[in-house]
Amino acid sequence: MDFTYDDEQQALRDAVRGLIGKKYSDFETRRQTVAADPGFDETTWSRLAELGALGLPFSEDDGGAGAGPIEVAIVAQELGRVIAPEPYLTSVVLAGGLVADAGSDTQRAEILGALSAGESILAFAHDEPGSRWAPTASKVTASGSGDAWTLTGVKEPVLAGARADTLIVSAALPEGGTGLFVVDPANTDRTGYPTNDGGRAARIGFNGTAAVPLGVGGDATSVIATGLDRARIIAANQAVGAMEVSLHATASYLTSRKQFGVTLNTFQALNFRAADMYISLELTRSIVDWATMVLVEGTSEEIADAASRAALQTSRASRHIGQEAIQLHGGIGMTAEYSIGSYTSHLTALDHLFGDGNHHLRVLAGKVGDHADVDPLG
Amino acid sequence: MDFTYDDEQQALRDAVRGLIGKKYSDFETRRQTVAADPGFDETTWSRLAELGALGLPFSEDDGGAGAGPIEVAIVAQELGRVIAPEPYLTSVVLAGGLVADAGSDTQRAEILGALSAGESILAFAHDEPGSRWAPTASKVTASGSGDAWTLTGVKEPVLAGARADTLIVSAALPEGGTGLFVVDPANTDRTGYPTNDGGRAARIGFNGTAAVPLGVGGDATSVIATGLDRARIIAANQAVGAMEVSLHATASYLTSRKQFGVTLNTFQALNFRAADMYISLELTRSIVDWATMVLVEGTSEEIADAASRAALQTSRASRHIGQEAIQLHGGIGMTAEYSIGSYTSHLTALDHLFGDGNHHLRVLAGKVGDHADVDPLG
Amino acid sequence: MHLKLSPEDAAFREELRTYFTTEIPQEIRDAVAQRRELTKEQIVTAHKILNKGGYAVPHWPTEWGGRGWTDLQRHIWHEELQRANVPLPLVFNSSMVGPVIAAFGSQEQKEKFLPATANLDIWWSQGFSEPDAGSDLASLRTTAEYVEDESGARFVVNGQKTWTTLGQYGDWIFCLVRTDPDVKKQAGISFLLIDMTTPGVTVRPIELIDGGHEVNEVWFEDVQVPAENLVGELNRGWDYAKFLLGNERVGVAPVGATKRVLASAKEWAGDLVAEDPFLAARFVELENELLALELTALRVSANSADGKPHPASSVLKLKGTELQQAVSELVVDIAGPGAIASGAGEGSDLEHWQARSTPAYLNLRKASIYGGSNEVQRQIIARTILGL
Amino acid sequence: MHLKLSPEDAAFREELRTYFTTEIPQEIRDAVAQRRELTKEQIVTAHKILNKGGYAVPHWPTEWGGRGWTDLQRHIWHEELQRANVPLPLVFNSSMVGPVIAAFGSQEQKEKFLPATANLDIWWSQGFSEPDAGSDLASLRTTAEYVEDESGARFVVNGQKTWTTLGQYGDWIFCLVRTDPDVKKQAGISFLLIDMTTPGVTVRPIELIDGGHEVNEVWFEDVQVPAENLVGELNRGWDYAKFLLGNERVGVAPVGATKRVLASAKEWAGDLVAEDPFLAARFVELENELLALELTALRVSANSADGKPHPASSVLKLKGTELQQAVSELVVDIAGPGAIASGAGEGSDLEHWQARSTPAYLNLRKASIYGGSNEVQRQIIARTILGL
Repeated sequence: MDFTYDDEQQALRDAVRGLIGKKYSDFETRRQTVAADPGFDETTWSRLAELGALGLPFSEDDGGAGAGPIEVAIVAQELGRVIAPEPYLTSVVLAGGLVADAGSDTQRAEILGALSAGESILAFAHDEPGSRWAPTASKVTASGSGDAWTLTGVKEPVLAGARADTLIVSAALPEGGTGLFVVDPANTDRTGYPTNDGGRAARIGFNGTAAVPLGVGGDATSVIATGLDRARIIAANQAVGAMEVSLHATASYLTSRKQFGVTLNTFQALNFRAADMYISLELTRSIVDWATMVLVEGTSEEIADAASRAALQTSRASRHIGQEAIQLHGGIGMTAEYSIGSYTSHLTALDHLFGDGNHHLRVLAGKVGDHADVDPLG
Repeated sequence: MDFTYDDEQQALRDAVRGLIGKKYSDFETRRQTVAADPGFDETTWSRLAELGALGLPFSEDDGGAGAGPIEVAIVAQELGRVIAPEPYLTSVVLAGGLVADAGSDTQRAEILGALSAGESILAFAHDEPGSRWAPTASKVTASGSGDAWTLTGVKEPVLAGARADTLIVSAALPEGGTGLFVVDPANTDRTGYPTNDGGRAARIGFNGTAAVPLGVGGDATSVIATGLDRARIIAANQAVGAMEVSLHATASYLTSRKQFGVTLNTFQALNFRAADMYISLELTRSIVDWATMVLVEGTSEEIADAASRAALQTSRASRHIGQEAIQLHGGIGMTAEYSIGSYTSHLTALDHLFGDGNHHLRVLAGKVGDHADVDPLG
Repeated sequence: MHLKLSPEDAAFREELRTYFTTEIPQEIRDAVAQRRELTKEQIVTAHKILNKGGYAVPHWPTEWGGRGWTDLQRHIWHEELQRANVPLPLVFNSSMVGPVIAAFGSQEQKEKFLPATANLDIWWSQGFSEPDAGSDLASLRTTAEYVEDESGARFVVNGQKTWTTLGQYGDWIFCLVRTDPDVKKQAGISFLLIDMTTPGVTVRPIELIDGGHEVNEVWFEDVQVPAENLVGELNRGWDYAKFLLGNERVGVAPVGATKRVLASAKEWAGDLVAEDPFLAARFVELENELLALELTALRVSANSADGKPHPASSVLKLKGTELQQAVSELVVDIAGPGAIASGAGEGSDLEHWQARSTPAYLNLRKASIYGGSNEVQRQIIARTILGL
Repeated sequence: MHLKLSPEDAAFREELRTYFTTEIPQEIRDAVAQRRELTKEQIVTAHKILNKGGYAVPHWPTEWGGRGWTDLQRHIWHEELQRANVPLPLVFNSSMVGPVIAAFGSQEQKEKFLPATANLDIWWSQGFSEPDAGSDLASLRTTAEYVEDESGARFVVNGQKTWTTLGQYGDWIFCLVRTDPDVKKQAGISFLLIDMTTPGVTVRPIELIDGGHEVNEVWFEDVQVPAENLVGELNRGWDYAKFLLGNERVGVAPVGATKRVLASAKEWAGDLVAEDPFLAARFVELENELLALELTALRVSANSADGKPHPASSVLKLKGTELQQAVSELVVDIAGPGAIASGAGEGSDLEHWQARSTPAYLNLRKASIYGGSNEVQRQIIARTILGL
């Protein structure tokens, strides 16, 4: 068992930090970027493609770089550190991951090739009004056969849905189960809007919209489940990056901000709370690193378990750290001009994308009687 | 709605404090008292009788003082303040309460008369190995009819069971339901032992032991349930007394104990934690006072609800305050010679006598959907 | 000790309930229930209706519109307002500057300002905090220099205030200003009333993390303020501020409003409450803590006979804001995936409360910072009550 | 980054697992599993068996019985001991005085003490804390006066130590003593080895709140200690103590033992886990936090190449003791009404673990106080790691 990055991984981290960290080193740049559609910087997206970051998880045959979850996690952590608004998690990790897992040779080459090259934004239209992070669809239904299908119903919220060039859509199949389809968004009714953290989401209406099955078609519930688990683990990595910077910004503020004639770190109660934030962060980093390794080597069942465990811990920690970061900053932490509140906002969004702590607590409670203990060393 | 004591109630409080508070003003007295059987001071018990405190909840016809829950709660708070080991809660409130509610005229006059006069210790043998605070019995069974019954099985732990002169025993009835019986403990197999907080409990074996039904006999489950609810609310009052003194002892220690050349109240983090203890205490006092008033005026359903609410809050607060009191004292808080750890020990016992916080959380969660909100003003 | 309301208090409550639910326009109460941002007009309308009924400033001296209620009645009034989704009377007018003028102002100031303040004909803003004076309010730097010449006696004000809530609507602003720089910092502060239309006053909105603009910076550049706008004595402003902040904390626990949101949350959650025991448990815990808090508010108000804030009012502020925040967090979780959709508009298939859930949660992070942070409250409890 | 143990480490673990479960007597391991108090004989027996296998002091210099393991191997060793319910090697010997003598002692001291210390032929006690020197250890007052006369060079020790765990079994005690009262308090402290049979040494047990007597006061009245029992240099004792405390904190998180108790608790709870979702949730939360803690211990041990304690070891100590306490609290709740029956003896119908639950819970309140209180750990994190 080894938690250290090898040289190539370190080089990747440095390269991504050089690009993204530099781009958003001034928080005002991020603020201006999210203020205007599409909510991220297309140039930066292209540079990420040039760096090979967009194709990391995909095989070289599909136009990717043939790396794996560790490398993807590195990118996610770096994005989290500057809360970069580029839709990496949704487009590359979630939607791209589904195509990699279930797409036909042609679909993979076409869709993932364009995605890796930065030429196409992909989105996964899955959440439905009233749904709660299940791997199934019910309000969007599919009808048809062979390669000729149509979809009807509403997906909302769909991250990056308004900007997406291609949609992967989940839909209830006539015979039961949930299928995955490739849809040209031009044929849908799309309304985009900002999310709380400056991202973008959309309502997408399907009204007999033409759709092509992803891969061989049929029930893809387990593919979606694993795709969501993967996204959970990578989202947790992104949260770790954001929490790390939140903590350091808070510690730095405590040593510089004066009240009552002294810097805030004169007040032991505040220092102790910062120490508790550090504890939350370290524990989370450990479990998220571990879950990322499980993503490399584990079965889908092990991945599901690790995803829930990482998500539970990350949910608890991101609330703790996000709330305390604002509180310890005081009034300035409430303002949009200053960065810290936006970190909390982003952590709140990440927490609710694929199931919050309570959701994963339920999942884990359902099977807690099945084992005597949890042993990460097997 | 009024939270203040009237003059008579204040006088009662002063009188009990004068007796019990004085008796145990030196913690060493309490320590020596609980070290030897029967684990409390018989003389103090007699004085409580002389004061009228033992007969407070019972009607004057039954030899009592005809007062009510407010007065009983006042006594319990005072006992809690010095963690007095006298078996008031178990003998007067719990066992006596059942006799008052369900006993025949003769039984009430005899049993409650002797109890009020301090001549007889009463115990309620109800818990069974494996039981969890239900108002029913299963491992002790009753057989017989009319006034001629026998009991078989084991009750454990029975508070004050080894010292008791008369037992009230719950037992599963042949036709279903749980009955209450009066038993002479001489006919049982009793083994007494100390509880963690210096109290006394016993294993009591019944082996075809003669028993007389309490009152008209038959299923007494609802009588037991209300009896337990009453005991919960009074136990919470006792806990409030203990928590109040724990907090003040802790605050006082912080202002006197020196470390690093200064008193501990120089350390803001410790002061803030004491402030959080105060918040817990104040919130608990409010809900416990309220529950005590519900005990006076409410239906059995309202009493059950108030008992669970008071018990839930008290459980949370007594853990918080009990744990922090030791932690803020440091090493000395771990020693039996110093009082604070015994307060925590007693709070832990009170928390587990009639259902801990988790138990009451379950009860309340089962009916949370039945109301829009909780309105104490009706 | 007894549980029930007296018949008089029960009748009093009924009277309030009827007035609030029949006199205040439904659309305003709906907006509150749906956690929408209120317009200035809605706030003013509700306030004026309350004032008409004698419900805007009942705690003022009777001479100026007060009602001489008992503490319990004031508690009932405060809870019933929230229960009926009525916007509270504008706090800057009714709980802050009004009581200060009534207690310390000159007869001229009282006559000029109090009726207009009670009726929200003047919208007051608060000018206390400064960028470098947060919890340490007394270190404020905005100066008011006394000048007396041919144009009359006046103060010339220079400096910057911040966190001025709803300052964009303000007609007048009451400020703490430094009038003597040479003494201990609390000793050189005065309490000044400033017409916000005076040249040199600039209001700049601050965007908050929920996207709203409810707070502002207010700049003063050589602003000329007539000397008669000084409240009370020169350099005694700190005392008046403490009086005001004490008033502010009374009834500061937003129990009623939080209960109302929690009850709404239960509706929004629907079947989930029965399906998800952990969600049910969160409702139980929050309801129980709110019950304990409400009872504490009742117990405390019943005991503060001398009009001074009971020391336990810090408990109300601290726990009240914590619960307000916890309920807002619960709503985000109930909103599920829809919690991120803060920008969803009319065409959205998500519920409005889902879209509002995260902005409301983020906005309420302020509750434990403003108005005496929870750290300040802990300090008060530790020092004043526990002697630490 | 990779997940699995290497084949070598897996084999290493298997070897330990076999040794621990076959060589250590079952009755000793049962006593640990049932949370019974161990006798002195049981502790000594287990320690000697471990030492025979090379498992008592693997972290010492190889010259004195160390094994030159990697950090990961040491972690595995520590976890497997706890997993197999083996009493850990006596900490005073293996983690405290042994490493200090090995690092700073004279050759004579090494030869005289190290083999006997490794084999628990000498039972060491710790003499650091004093009644007025708790978290502020350096304010200790026990004095050692240097005397040289016809009977030889020696120290005369006077004073009192406290919280001496298992001091009733001690043969020797290692003490921090003040040898120079005139300098800054850390600077005048020396590290002295004292034979507890020397006249003037008195051990008095302290009763704890669980009714046990595991800690003691130790009194020194004109105790004559040969000068050769000074470790290292005069007045450098504070440095050695810091070295020792650093050692103590490594692997201080009792993850394995806590996991074992949690697994037992699940057995004890039986059907309740399935019936009570809130109980299930507590198991989930504790298992998850223990997992995070164990992974942190692995991650940290893998990164501390220079042998110094990783700054994150404060996280291990703090969170480790919190979880240990939380698990003990869970067991009390599972015990239900039986939790009060601490005095129940052989004839009781309650389970032994029920009777032990509350004493164990109360006893473990010490975990966050002793060995550097959790407040001290927070201070270390804030200062050393966060620069506050």
